[in-house]
Amino acid sequence: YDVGGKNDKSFNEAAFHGAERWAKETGGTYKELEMQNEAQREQALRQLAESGANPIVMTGFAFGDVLNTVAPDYPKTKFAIIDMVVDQPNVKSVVFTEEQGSYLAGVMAGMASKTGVVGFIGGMDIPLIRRFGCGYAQGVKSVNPNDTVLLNMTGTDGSAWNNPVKGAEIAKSQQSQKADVIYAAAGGTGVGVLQAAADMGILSIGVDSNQNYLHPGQVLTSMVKRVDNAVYEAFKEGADMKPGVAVMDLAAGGVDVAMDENNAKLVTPEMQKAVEDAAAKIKSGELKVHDYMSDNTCPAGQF
Amino acid sequence: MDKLPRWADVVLVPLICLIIAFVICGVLIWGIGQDPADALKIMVQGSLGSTYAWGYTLYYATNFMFTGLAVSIAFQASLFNIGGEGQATLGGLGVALSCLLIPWPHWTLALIGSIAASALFGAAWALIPAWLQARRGSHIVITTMMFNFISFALMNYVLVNMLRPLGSMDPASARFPAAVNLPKLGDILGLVGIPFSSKNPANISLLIALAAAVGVWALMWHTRLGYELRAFGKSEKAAVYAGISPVRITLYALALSGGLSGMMAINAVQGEAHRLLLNSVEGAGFIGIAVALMGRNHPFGIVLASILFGFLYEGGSQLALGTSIPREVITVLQALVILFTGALPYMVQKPLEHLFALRRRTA
Amino acid sequence: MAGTAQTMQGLGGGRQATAAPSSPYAIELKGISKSFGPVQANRDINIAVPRGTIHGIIGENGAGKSTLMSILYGFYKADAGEIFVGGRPTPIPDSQSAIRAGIGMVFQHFKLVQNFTVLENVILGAEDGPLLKSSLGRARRELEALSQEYELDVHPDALIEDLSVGHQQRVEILKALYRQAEILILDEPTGVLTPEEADHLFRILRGLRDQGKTVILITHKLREIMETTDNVSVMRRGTMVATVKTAETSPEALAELMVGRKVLLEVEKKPATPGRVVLEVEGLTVRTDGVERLKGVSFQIRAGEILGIAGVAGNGQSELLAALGGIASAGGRIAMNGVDLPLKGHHSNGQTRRAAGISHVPEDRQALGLIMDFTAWENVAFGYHNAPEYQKNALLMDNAALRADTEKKMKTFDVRPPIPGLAAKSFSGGNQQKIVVAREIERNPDLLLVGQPTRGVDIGAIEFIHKQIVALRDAGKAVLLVSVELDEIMSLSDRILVMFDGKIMGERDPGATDERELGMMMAGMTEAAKLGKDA
Amino acid sequence: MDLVSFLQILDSTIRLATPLLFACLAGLYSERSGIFDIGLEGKMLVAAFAAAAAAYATGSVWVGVLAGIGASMLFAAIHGLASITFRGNQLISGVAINFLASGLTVVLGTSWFHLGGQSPALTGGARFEDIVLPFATQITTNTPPLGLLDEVYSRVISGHSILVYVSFLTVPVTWWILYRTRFGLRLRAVGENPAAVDTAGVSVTGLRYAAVAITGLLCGLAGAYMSTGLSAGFLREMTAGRGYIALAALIFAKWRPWYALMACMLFGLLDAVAIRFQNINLGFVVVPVQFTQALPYILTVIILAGFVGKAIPPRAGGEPYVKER
Ligand SMILES: Nc1ncnc2c1ncn2[C@@H]1O[C@H](COP(=O)(O)OP(=O)(O)OP(=O)(O)O)[C@@H](O)[C@H]1O
Ligand SMILES: Nc1ncnc2c1ncn2[C@@H]1O[C@H](COP(=O)(O)OP(=O)(O)OP(=O)(O)O)[C@@H](O)[C@H]1O
Ligand SMILES: [Mg+2]
Ligand SMILES: [Mg+2]
Repeated sequence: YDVGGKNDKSFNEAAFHGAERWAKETGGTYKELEMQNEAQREQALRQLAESGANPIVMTGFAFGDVLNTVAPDYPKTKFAIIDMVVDQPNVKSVVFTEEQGSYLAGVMAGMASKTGVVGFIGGMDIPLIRRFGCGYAQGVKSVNPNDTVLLNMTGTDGSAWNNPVKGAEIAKSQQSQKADVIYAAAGGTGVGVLQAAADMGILSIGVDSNQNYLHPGQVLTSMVKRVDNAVYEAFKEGADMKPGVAVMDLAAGGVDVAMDENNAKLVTPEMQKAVEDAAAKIKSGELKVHDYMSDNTCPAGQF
Repeated sequence: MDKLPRWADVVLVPLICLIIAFVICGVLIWGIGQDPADALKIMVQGSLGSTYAWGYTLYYATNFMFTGLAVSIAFQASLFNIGGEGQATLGGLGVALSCLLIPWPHWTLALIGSIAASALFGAAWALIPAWLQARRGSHIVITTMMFNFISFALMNYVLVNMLRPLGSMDPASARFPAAVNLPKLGDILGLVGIPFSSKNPANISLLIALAAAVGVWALMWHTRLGYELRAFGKSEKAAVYAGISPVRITLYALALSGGLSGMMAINAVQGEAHRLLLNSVEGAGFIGIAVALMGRNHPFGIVLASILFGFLYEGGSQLALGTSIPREVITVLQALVILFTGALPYMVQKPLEHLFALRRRTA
Repeated sequence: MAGTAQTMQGLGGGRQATAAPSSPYAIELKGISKSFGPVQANRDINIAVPRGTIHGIIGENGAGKSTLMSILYGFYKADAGEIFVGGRPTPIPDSQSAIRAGIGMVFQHFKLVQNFTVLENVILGAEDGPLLKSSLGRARRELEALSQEYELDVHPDALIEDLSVGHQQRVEILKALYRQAEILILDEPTGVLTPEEADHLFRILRGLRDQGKTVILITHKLREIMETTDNVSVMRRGTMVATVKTAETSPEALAELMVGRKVLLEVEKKPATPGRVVLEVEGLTVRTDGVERLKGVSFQIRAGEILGIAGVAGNGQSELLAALGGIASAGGRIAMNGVDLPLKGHHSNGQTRRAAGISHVPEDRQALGLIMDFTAWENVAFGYHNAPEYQKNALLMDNAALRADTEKKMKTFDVRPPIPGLAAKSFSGGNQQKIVVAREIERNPDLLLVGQPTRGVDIGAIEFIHKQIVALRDAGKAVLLVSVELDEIMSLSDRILVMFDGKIMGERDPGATDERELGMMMAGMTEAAKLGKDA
Repeated sequence: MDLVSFLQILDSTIRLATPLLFACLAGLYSERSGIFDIGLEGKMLVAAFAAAAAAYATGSVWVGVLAGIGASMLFAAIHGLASITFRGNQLISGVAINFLASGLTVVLGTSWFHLGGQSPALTGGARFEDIVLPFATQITTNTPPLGLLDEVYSRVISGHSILVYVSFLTVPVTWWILYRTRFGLRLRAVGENPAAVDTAGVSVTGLRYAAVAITGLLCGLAGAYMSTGLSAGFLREMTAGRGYIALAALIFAKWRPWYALMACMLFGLLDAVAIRFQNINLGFVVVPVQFTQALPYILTVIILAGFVGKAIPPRAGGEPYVKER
């Protein structure tokens, strides 16, 4: 897992669920390690490799650099890395198209918004988060090009991901600027955003895992990133894992917007249809959601 | 009121304090349903059980030595520099710029460049608060703290918008050229025939840190500047009487302090990560405060305290890797160690004094 | 209080059986012992203080006087011994018990809260109830009554830090009186007072005694003992050497009892032979916090003379020393050996003054002259740490040379204990002062600035320090002596300038003036003084 | 900027300032008594945790607040023991307290709730509801504009949790205690010159313990407000450095209650402004978000350098009171 801990209610927790599912289904066992600092990443990888674990799955782009140096030392071990491309013969890189999922979330937000103003709250201003925000903004604008998307970040240090109070405050600030749907991609900070949105009676959008259940009837949807599926797949393939890059996009079921009984009342049939249309177009390639990472720009919003 | 023999004061008291801290932590581990003895074994083995493990311990210790010395120098001048975190962050920027912009032909030259760059950047970052304190009367504790926050924002901006290679997801700089990689401690010890694992991040920076400790010691107790720093720290009024300029001393003290903090980056950035990460300091600046206080502001005490904290840090990692004990147990252990050895030694000293007095009387 | 000649040594020990509620003694201490680590400050002390008397206690620095009184006041706990108050055995584990037993104490170092008002300091710990309002009101009235009764005029709303030491001391006395102390202990009360203030104090003390209160007075000044006390106890190295009736002893006898040898109470010096002008001061001004404290002072000092500056504390003498010593920035002009020195900017500092041949024994040795946490040898370098003889090379200092030098200086100046590695704070006040004086005089400066050189110092050490100052003068150096002790000014100086309100009131020849005249000038009454003289 | 935005920022300021204010006043008591306390952060954190845990377990926010206060006071007692009774180094003890809180909250939280150091979300009576003051209009997204006074009253003053009002009330109360009561007089004295208090027959130790206990109480309120008022549950490290900012505010305020209020409001305001105005487009250049995020800190530095003279701490601060060495 990445720094941030296993039970962050989103990213890392999803990975854990994937591993659990595999363990339950196959009766296999796995080892899990949590990072607490940078120098430890390499240590942990080597330790796992030397203990004979195969495959080794890691979540988070921060492992990329380390994996590049470690993987060649253990050619017989298979590695899978999530959220990063590492070009090594024994590494499978799993990347998600967060912009696509966020686009769908944006479509829903655009339609749900009555004020024409929606919000986005990111944890820290890093490329990954911009990708989320940019996809979201494109989705919103696809519904109504004149809508305003408020893009905010929580902070610049480690507390950015663990600052629910500030998250709530930003949500209130966005609400006061007339936003009535707020998308939070900010780890633990998002918990505060969703809570504040629910308290203020406006809608919010969760991220990574399905967070709809946190405030039933008040979370419009969650942009789920099926890290659990990726981990599950990687474990299932086991030592036979195919190296290379696996793009977990909308078509591959890697990203999606969560629909369940908790948000059923919020999702109108038109909304449902618009999402399905957009998804279909994206899958078919007809609609191309711009990826912020490709050129560090965003056509729909400004960071 | 009989004084303890020196050995008891220096060795026995801290040892008992350490044991108390470990015992309490053991109770906590037991309380959450885990086996404390097992945990201790894993910790010790994982951090001291092999040269590989020692490598990690020493790597962390190196960071703490730099930041601990930094805090202590300012402390001697009675300035509380809690900006080590920010100064080390800027030091990292210095190292990265030096390693990325200058095509160093050999690591030795790159090392000299990095030392200069990291010290310069760290010192510059500390000098602004120092100047503000000396000239404008701003409180150094507040300004250095604010400069920590500012440095994080600055680093965030620089990495995301400037140093990050295009298309990279990671808010980090590009990798440094291989030529600037510092030799590992294992390689150096190998040259003199001592077998030491080099599959760990311990590198030549450790020697620089030790040299810095000796340097600080010589500076504080054998040079005029050190004398003036200490005099100023004890009494500003008296320092003025002796013709020591408060402004000058404040600037010197913080420049030295910031420079040392910045030099931490040689170890973490050039020695280990080989690129500049968003959070390359990882709280070492704050741990430096604990290390300096525990080392009683003496360089040699600081070296020992750094190794202790390196052990706790690495042992803690191992605990988290090897058991289902949450890694934060180590934070608790660190807290207890700081508390008992740093703030409560008197609690142990008192009964010991009685004990020794009793023994002397019966003898 | 007339009585037969009687040495009361060992008095307490011999009369243990007589302890009764109707005891004639306000205080009896029996077998008091106290050590601080290895230092035995008090060793089996017995003393009895008759009710309604002023009882003096004298002794060399570090003899254990302050410790004994602190025990009596519950500030320290004795290792052994008993305390009787009014004949009743009274354990005094803390100051609260002492206050309850009717004991009040004015410490050598005042225990006042600097940024509180007089009133707040007085009521602290003796408030009427949980709210301050009524306490403050009552205290104000009582304070006014007390002030009237004892002429302790102190403004109740003044901040302590704005008061002169003399006034601060009155606040301490008021504190004790407000608590209705029957027994008042004063530890070296006159060390920081002007003669007038001291006289005033003694008038107060006598008034207290006449009302039946008991006063215990610690001082180094034999004249005060002789003039004020009824009985006197002498301490030496932690033990009680003797207790005698004041009327039946002499200063010489007391000095000998204290020190264990004969002491010269008069300064022996040859007439001065002034040479060339060493220091020239013209129109010197100093402002602090926007107030002009030194208002254009001009004078000259020649080689081979001691120029004494007399004045009540707080009339610009401190600022004069600070300006000359490079501590405070100033206006005007000073020239040393004919060369102008900067008075402001960063070239005006202690280092450049020392380089110009000016040494400075500051008034406050603990706050300025020494770093209390430094060792003696580190303090011997203080201010001279850049001197070439203390350097090993361009980079490093020569600590070994410094230690050797310190050892030598400690020997010549009889600093006790002669341990260079001991922290300055572990020396008694007198020995601390010797370290400072040794450091400054041994530089053999062209000009020595000395402020209050013997404040709080015992007679043995005073004798020694005075000798050193005179020796420096005889070696052809100039000395500027600032002191609030008129005795000291009169006996040491070759010329006397009197300062009042930041200005020089006039110059006098010590041989042709007297304390009365100087005292009037110090109070700002030049014309009166001149008239008096003319008439 | 329109009026409503401005009021919104003030509203936000009040919420953001409240935990700072509690913590700052907490520090004021301790430091006024001569005990430096850089462990405010840790006490807030442990209080936030205990409050959330207890509120969750009992469903009552008041039990939560009491638990938060209890936990914080326990930590304060450790600090008192170390720095008063055992004459330890106050800075070290404070650092230790911060570490201890940071570790213990997660260890216990993980072990109790199995949510990775997070507490379950609090609902209903387990968290503080905002109080709408009498005559205030409940503001919703489409409330029509009101008169200016109404706006200020309804938008800024009304609609906070009870603890907000408590914190603001604590300011005059603290002032009154400090300057109008016997306890306050002694407290101020013991931080300036403990020997004066001791020789006046008052227990230095007792006074300092009392002060440290009050610090615990107020830090407890600060933490409880964060986890049960501002958010609905505990999250690891959720205090996010506010204890240190409170300390900065205390120094800024020169250890005085009304100034503390102003300092905390200023920090809150800077924070609220930074939240509201990210990505300012100046036309020719877009101010990077990192700059706006650092702006509160930069402004603090500038204000300190420009407008506030030297802050002199209580004179006896940081030193244990020792009579005999
Ligand atoms: N707080 C203390 N800690 C350790 N030693 C002390 C302390 N106070 C006094 N002493 C020691 O006790 C001895 C007696 O000191 P004390 O202050 O009683 O002397 P004194 O007679 O009052 O001297 P002086 O005339 O200078 O006031 C000294 O040798 C001193 O070193
Ligand atoms: N903190 C201390 N630690 C150790 N010894 C001390 C300490 N303070 C005082 N002393 C010892 O106590 C003795 C008396 O100290 P103190 O300052 O009370 O002297 P004093 O009797 O007042 O003398 P003086 O008249 O010179 O001021 C000294 O000899 C000194 O060595
Ligand atoms: Mg004394
Ligand atoms: Mg003395």
